[in-house]
Amino acid sequence: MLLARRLDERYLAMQRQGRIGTFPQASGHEAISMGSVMAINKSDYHVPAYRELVGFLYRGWSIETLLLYWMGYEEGAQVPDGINDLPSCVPVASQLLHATGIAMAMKLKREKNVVLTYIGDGATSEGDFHEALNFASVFSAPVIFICLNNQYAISVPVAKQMKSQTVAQKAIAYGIPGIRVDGNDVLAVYKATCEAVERARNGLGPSLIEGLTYRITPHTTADDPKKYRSIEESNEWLKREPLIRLEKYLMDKKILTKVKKQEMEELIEKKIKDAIDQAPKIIQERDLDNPELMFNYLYDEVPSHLVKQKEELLGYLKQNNKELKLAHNH
Amino acid sequence: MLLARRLDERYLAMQRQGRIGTFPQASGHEAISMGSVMAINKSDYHVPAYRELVGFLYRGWSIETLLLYWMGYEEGAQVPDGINDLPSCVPVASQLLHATGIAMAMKLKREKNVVLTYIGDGATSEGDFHEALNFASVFSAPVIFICLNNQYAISVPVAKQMKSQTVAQKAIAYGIPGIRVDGNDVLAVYKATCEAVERARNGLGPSLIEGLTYRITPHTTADDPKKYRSIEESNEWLKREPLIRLEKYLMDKKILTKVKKQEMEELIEKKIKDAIDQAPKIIQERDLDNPELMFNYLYDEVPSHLVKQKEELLGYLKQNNKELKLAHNH
Amino acid sequence: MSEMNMAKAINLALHEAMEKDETVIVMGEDVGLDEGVFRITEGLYAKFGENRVLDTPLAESAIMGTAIGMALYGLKPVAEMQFSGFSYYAYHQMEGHAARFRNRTRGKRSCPLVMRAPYGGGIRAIEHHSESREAIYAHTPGLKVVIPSSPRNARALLHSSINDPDAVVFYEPKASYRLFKEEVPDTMETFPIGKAQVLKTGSDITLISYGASLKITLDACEILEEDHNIHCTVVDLLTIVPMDTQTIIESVVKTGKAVVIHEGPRTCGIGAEVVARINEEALLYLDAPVKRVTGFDTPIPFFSKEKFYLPDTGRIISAVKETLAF
Amino acid sequence: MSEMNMAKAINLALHEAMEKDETVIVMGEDVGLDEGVFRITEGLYAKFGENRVLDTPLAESAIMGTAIGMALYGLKPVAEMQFSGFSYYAYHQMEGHAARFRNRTRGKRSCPLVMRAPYGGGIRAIEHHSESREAIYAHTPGLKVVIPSSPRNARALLHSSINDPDAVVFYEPKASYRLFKEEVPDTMETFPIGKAQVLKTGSDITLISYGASLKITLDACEILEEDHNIHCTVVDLLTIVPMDTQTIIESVVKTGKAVVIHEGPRTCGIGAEVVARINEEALLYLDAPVKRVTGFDTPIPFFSKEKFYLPDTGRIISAVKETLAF
Ligand SMILES: Cc1ncc(C[n+]2csc(CCOP(=O)(O)OP(=O)(O)O)c2C)c(N)n1
Ligand SMILES: Cc1ncc(C[n+]2csc(CCOP(=O)(O)OP(=O)(O)O)c2C)c(N)n1
Ligand SMILES: [Mg+2]
Ligand SMILES: [Mg+2]
Repeated sequence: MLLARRLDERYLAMQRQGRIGTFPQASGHEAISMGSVMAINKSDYHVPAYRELVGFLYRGWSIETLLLYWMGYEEGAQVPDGINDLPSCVPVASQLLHATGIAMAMKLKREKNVVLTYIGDGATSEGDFHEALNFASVFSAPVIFICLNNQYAISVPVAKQMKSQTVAQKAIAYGIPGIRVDGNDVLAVYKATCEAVERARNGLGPSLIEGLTYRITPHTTADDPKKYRSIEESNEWLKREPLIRLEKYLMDKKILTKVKKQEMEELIEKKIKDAIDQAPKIIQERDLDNPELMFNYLYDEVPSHLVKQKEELLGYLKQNNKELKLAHNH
Repeated sequence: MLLARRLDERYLAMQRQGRIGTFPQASGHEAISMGSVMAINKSDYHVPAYRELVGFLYRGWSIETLLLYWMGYEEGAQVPDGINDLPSCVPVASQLLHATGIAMAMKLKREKNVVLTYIGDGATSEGDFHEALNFASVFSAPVIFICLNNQYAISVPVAKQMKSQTVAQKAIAYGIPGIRVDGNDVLAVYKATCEAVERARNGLGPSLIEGLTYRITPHTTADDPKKYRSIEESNEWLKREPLIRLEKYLMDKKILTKVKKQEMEELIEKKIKDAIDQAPKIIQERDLDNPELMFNYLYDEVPSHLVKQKEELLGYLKQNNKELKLAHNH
Repeated sequence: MSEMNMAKAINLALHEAMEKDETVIVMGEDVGLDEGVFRITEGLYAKFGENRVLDTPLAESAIMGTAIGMALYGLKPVAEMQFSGFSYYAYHQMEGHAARFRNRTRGKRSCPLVMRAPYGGGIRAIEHHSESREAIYAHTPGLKVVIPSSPRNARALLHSSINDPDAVVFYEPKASYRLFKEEVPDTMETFPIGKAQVLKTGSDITLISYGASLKITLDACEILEEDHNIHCTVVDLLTIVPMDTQTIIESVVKTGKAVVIHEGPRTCGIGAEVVARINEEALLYLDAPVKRVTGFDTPIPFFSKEKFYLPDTGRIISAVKETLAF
Repeated sequence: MSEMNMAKAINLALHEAMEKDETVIVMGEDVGLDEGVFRITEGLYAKFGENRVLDTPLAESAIMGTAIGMALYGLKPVAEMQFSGFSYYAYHQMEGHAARFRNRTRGKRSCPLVMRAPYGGGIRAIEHHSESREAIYAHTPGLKVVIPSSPRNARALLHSSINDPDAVVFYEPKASYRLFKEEVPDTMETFPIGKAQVLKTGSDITLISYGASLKITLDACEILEEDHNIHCTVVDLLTIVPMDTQTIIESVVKTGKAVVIHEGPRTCGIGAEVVARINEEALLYLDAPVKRVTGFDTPIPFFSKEKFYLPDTGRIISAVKETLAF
């Protein structure tokens, strides 16, 4: 969680320097992500939305790979071998259907695995949310829907997003369990998810878990929350943010000490720094700037029209070597 | 209701003779349609799905116009002047959003009107159902959603369509009232709708009403229900169908007599016969077979490319007068 | 060899594919107990049971979205859209995911699935049941689009589509389901995706078509030969994406004239693409503009007037004669 | 007259339209308090309030579906899709209803609405935020498709689109929002929908483009003139449907050569349609094949490589030179 937080902070600095693109900040959401992802096994499936930085790290994605994503390389979505994940999903709520389909497939294959998937509060308004929960319930698919209710969809507060008091109660529409937990309490999330995972593994079907939290940052680096919410509100929630809380708990329990924390911070600092140094090297070594890559992975085999278009582009780039600068700077 | 029943029966005969196309039978659904549509005024809006034959007749559509629809003419969807209706909607659930939009517009215009709209049990699975109920609730739109739960979506029974015990409980997901009524009891439907209309008119927002009934006929004239449900089940429900029930009630109360019913039947018979005789004449008089019509109404003004395409077709038809037969019979 | 219609041939392919490969799953609205509104899935539910033949709730986006999930997890879903006119409810899933997963993950995830959909007019159906908008899928990079025209190629191409490692949109010309029969070999066969077929060779003009229009094109070709002594080459595209440009060009180079025929709207339709490719690769061989005999740029009308909308032999003959007289 | 960029010009048009006509309603995700993720709706919420500037829940089908309802009931909704890449969630509403109500009801109901959507690449955005799929809407009979290229025409065409009695898809080249400024007249003006503009006249070749590619086309044109003494006519389509074929043909007849330039994928794209129309009406005037400088038939890549995908001056110049050398 601390790694994720520090990485998120570093992303921000890099974005400001123009080294990565606009990205959705994950800070403040660590407890939901962590508490839930800890409840599944390696052989289970993890289908994130786009704020599950903690989840990615926990599941074993390298920081280098994650960096590539925000640097604008498909290779950042190239799921590492052996990891049962999908990459970030941008069109909101659409991933819930993939998660449900994977869970249906697990059931059809008579496996005991489950799927964990994520959605924001705003995205619950999409038809795909409804269709996914309905399919999952009808087919008793082993999938757990985690709603990261951070109270805003960009600028739109939950009260303008839905008339229901909670997201959890939407589960009633599908005859499945729905529960709201404190999304800043990693242990509460963990407990709720474990129960849902248990249910799913035992063939009792899907569950919906709403983790109530707050987006303590802007939506993305392109967003200005001052336009639509008060500093007071944000400050109030900042006090309850999950890292402070967990730290306090762990220190109280003497599991964590100041020294240990300092060590962790240093380790993390180094890890992030190494990865950031590493990323450009990977790009070079693996020749990731090669425009050919655009054509090579769309289909299993490159079809004739794409072969032609690739040749057209490569031919042009070769012939116009001198003009290349111009071409790239428009 | 009786008119609708007889007309539906006549449709069937005509379909068998090839005089109209495949159509969804309305028989058995009269109580829901009638009980609800009676609860709104002329200035309110009526947004049907495709089984609201009663509703169309009640709202003042002529039988001739309705016939044109099933005979394959857009003029059958040409809403008569002065009637605040939309025509039948084929892509399921999509109409709920139009109804919600109309209701939102009424509210924005500070009118006191309401919208009544219909949906089947199967269509509740579509994302548009969810999005419509959510929008309606968030904007407190004066719209009443009537779910005609006839227990089947073509061959799929409600139990395979949803895990929730009722459609009505789906209202909880939107923080709005949801109620299930006996959909074969026209008075029960009327009462429930009146209450919902009252709420909507007073600015209290949308409601969802589930009318439980049974599709006593095939889905459409192309369907064979023997493949997916038992005769016993159908027979059981046939006994509860709304017309017998209403007739019994009215006879008991001495509002209806055998003689009066006979008179009604004769009147209806004549009315339907006249309309059927009239329809082909309307087609001829209004020149509804003219292929030009295909191009004239797509946009307010016919754009140049359609002018060209129209000329292309008309020119071809003229030049090839002799070949026309061939052309039309492929 | 046995004779059968296209509905039967597609049904046969599904039976064969499900027998051969137990990861093949059939899903959609009413495909199970009811055996499909066109009876294309006849016998499957009885034979393979509800675990492999899924009657789904009524939700197209969910059908394709969960099919994507299943494909990602190693199954081979063959998902039916009851009518192509309702497939748009699922378009964002097809465009955003089925078409992209392989590229997005640089080959680590893929969506080998088939979206089957009856398309086209000519059966006196109500609104939205007669669409022919394959161009939307053709304009969606990452999908393959296959459209058979006969029982034999329908069965063979469905096998190829199911075997294909990528997402295939398989449009079935519903008007042809029971229109005619054809000999179909006893043993399973596949036809290569991306390969057109030259069905007739004539030196006067090249007719390029596919799907339901192909039969009408062949009928027109026969009339042209018998009544007008005009000899046509007929190219059946079979695959729309990737399109077999080479076969088209080779023929046009020989005949110097061409007409392209399809049901869908004209603007940005498949015909436009065919013309653009002929322009790019065989312009100097052209003696006359390539005419497009297509649906018009209106929705297909309610059925009383669909005969005017759909290409017919008369319009094809007329276009051929005009092209030759140019 | 005052100078402004396209973002400001579109914002101005919205202010003007809402002031002039109180049935005009602006709606979409984050268009209210937040003033839009691109700040296009700046000041509207403050001025016109929440009854005319609707922050909607996050659901594209509902946004367009309720906009259709509002339009049916006499309002003029201007609905924003936050990015065109998410507009597909609403495609079935646009195709099935916005495009059809007038025809379906033989003129008794209609959908005068505008679907605004920022489209196109070049802003280093993440996946799905850089799409250019206007051809999908162009292939949807019943819609009009308008794509401005400059501040002045953006404002004028948005007014025309809002005044239009039919459903208009208004695609805004987001890379151009703040790219350059232009003089915009003080009084409201409209440009006719369906009319292209000839921006430059040169006798060597006709360049046909629109949207974000138009500026790049003009840049290429300048380089061609200065460095290569090649003189181009530049046609800005402005409206994609209905397309101003006449202006295209008149120019091609004069120059005998043409290149068409756009960002979207090539197959069944707008370029294909332009080529097909040139083929139909000006084949004999053509000295060389009409080249298509377009996006490739892949999704636009993640942003590190979008520069290779988007047409640039180099590719245009190269295509022009090849065409002239043909
Ligand atoms: C289908 C779709 N529409 C619009 C967007 C643009 N968008 C990205 S994030 C977002 C808000 C999402 O809010 P929420 O679901 O609450 O998730 P959060 O970002 O708060 O975690 C929007 C509108 C999108 N990504 N996908
Ligand atoms: C979006 C869409 N998908 C599929 C269909 C085909 N279809 C027509 S009616 C129907 C079943 C509808 O069932 P239900 O909603 O229960 O209504 P009912 O016909 O029973 O009144 C289906 C699948 C359609 N019209 N629209
Ligand atoms: Mg949120
Ligand atoms: Mg039903």
